[in-house]
Amino acid sequence: MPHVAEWKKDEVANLKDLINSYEVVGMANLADIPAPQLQQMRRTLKDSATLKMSRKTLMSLALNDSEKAQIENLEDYMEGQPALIFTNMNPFKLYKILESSKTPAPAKAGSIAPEDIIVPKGDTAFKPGPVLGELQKAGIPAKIEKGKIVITNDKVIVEAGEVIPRDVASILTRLEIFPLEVGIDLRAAYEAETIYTSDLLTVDEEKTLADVQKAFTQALNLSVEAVIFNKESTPLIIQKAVSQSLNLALNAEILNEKTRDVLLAKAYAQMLALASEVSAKDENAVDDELKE
Amino acid sequence: MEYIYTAMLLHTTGQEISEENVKKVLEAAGAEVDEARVKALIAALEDVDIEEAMEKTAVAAAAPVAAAA
Amino acid sequence: MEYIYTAMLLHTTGQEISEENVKKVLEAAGAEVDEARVKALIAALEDVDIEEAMEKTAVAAAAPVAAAA
Amino acid sequence: MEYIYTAMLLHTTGQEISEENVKKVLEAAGAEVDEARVKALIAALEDVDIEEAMEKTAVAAAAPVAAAA
Amino acid sequence: MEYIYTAMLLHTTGQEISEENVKKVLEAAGAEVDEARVKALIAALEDVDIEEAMEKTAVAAAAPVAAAA
Amino acid sequence: MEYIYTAMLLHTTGQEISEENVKKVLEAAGAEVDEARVKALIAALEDVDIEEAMEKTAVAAAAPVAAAA
Amino acid sequence: MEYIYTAMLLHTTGQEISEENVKKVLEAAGAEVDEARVKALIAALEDVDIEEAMEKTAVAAAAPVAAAA
Repeated sequence: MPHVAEWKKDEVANLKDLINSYEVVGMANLADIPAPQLQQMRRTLKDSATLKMSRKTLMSLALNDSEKAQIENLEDYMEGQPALIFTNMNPFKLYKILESSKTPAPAKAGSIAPEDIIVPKGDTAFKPGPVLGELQKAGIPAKIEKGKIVITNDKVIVEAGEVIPRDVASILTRLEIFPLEVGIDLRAAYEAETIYTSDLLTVDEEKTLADVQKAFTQALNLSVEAVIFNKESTPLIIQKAVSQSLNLALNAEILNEKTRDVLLAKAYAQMLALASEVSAKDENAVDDELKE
Repeated sequence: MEYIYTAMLLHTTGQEISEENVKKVLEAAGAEVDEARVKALIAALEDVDIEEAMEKTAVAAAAPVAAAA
Repeated sequence: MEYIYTAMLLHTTGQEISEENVKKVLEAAGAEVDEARVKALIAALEDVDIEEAMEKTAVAAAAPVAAAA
Repeated sequence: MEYIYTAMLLHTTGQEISEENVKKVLEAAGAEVDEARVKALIAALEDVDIEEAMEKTAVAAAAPVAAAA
Repeated sequence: MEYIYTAMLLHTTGQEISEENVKKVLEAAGAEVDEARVKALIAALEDVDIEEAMEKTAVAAAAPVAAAA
Repeated sequence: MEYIYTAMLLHTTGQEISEENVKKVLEAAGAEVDEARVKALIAALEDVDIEEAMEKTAVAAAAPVAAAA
Repeated sequence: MEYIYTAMLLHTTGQEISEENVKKVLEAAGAEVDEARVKALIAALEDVDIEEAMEKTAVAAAAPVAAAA
């Protein structure tokens, strides 16, 4: 490649080195990240991953030139302002870290709403003025109430996947609604001949937590039901035994130290209940003690 | 309360809650029998479903339990 | 519950909950008397303060009554 | 409760809840056996569907008490 | 559940829940004894406070009574 | 609970809950294997519909009594 | 659920829930191992406090009991 500048060759060699020395290579999109935030994220990642921005052509060259099988397919995920991330972390963990470091950002005219953008009902900080007209023009139901502009209903102003119009973007920012997220957007990650796309990398922690609880419950259920004794199940099995035994004793009216109070109380309660019905018919049918 | 217990006792043993039976039980229990009250009790019980009335305790009682949960 | 009702009845009339008294009442109420259950009843109630056991339920009992009123 | 546990045990192993069996189990468990309580247990369980009684919430029985909560 | 009833029985009579005792009771109750389950029972009970586990149930039944006081 | 998780795991992967398999999994999980407990586990699960037992709320069993709280 | 059961098993035996251990257990249980799911499991569990989740379950389990009254 005689016509290729020396620095470009160095850069490709450097990228290739990185590709070869890390297990996981991610393709990210850094578009729309303000410089200070990007710096902050680099610092966050410092110990666990290396972020490398470069020209698309150079990254393609490095990927295609690597001996790692299938890695060249990462090319397909170059978007916006692409960058490579190198790490030995589990790619799911990498994705999780990057996602959690994203921060809310103001709406930008022309960007796509990641989810429904809702303007919530309630007071605004605006005094009556021309802003009311702007709100209404943007389709937000607003009126003046007690010297303030108030939004009367929740309003989905941009649906998920739709483009945010210029006037709406400016209104959202003035309302301090920040519907976008900025951060390192990991589009795909390569590890051991496999490419994990971002949809695969999404880890549902809530579901995992629910599954853990479900597994524990199932284990408890099974061990109690099959009467398998262990630390967790044995107290429950004991309670089941005691409960069944008490049920039997109470239902069969067998008096013992555990049942007698309950049975006496039951008789007394029944008597009072019956007495109240009787006295409702005729006060004189019950003695004075019961007439209260 | 002895009148009510007597009625419950007779109800449980399946005996008729008659003047005679009530008196017999009360006397066996060493109670002084008030004829007027016996009559009033029997009259009052005529319209009462004893089983149901006793059960009501359980139900009424069960509610607060649940509430207390 | 006839054994329990009998005990409560005797307690209310201030009689001793003895084998003899329990049997007398049960018989007056037309119940078939099972000696063993009578003995078990008496044994079980020996150390029990019936008044206290009843008192303990006073609230419970009062509620349904009030509700039924 | 040892008498009840004995009954539950015999019921679970499919043995008859007879005087002899109850005594045998209680003795094996090192309990002092009270003949009257054995007889009372058997008498009380005679007409009871144990399976059902075990599973039937003693709510009716326990509830009035519980109601006090 | 025969293993647990046996444990409860021994606990109630104040006997040690040992392999030997558990087997003796189970046999008296006419159960086929599975050594492994006996061992598992005893091992599991080592970490369990039986009294506490029982109390949780028993108290549940009894506590409301006290609550009314 | 390691024995239970092992049983559930084998059940889910469609493997037989045999002594050999249980041991293999437990060892892979770094557990010390207690032969008696393995045997007890298998004996206990023999007549159990695991699928059903896993979903059947165990605690409901304790409910009646606890319910009185 | 085999991945979760494996994690719970390792948690119970006190082993690290690492890629290597998870695979070892799954293979011992005769499961086909999906690398991506192993990785996803580990990433997901990093922020889940299993011990706490179990405790919460125990409490949650107790609640319906009371509610069942």
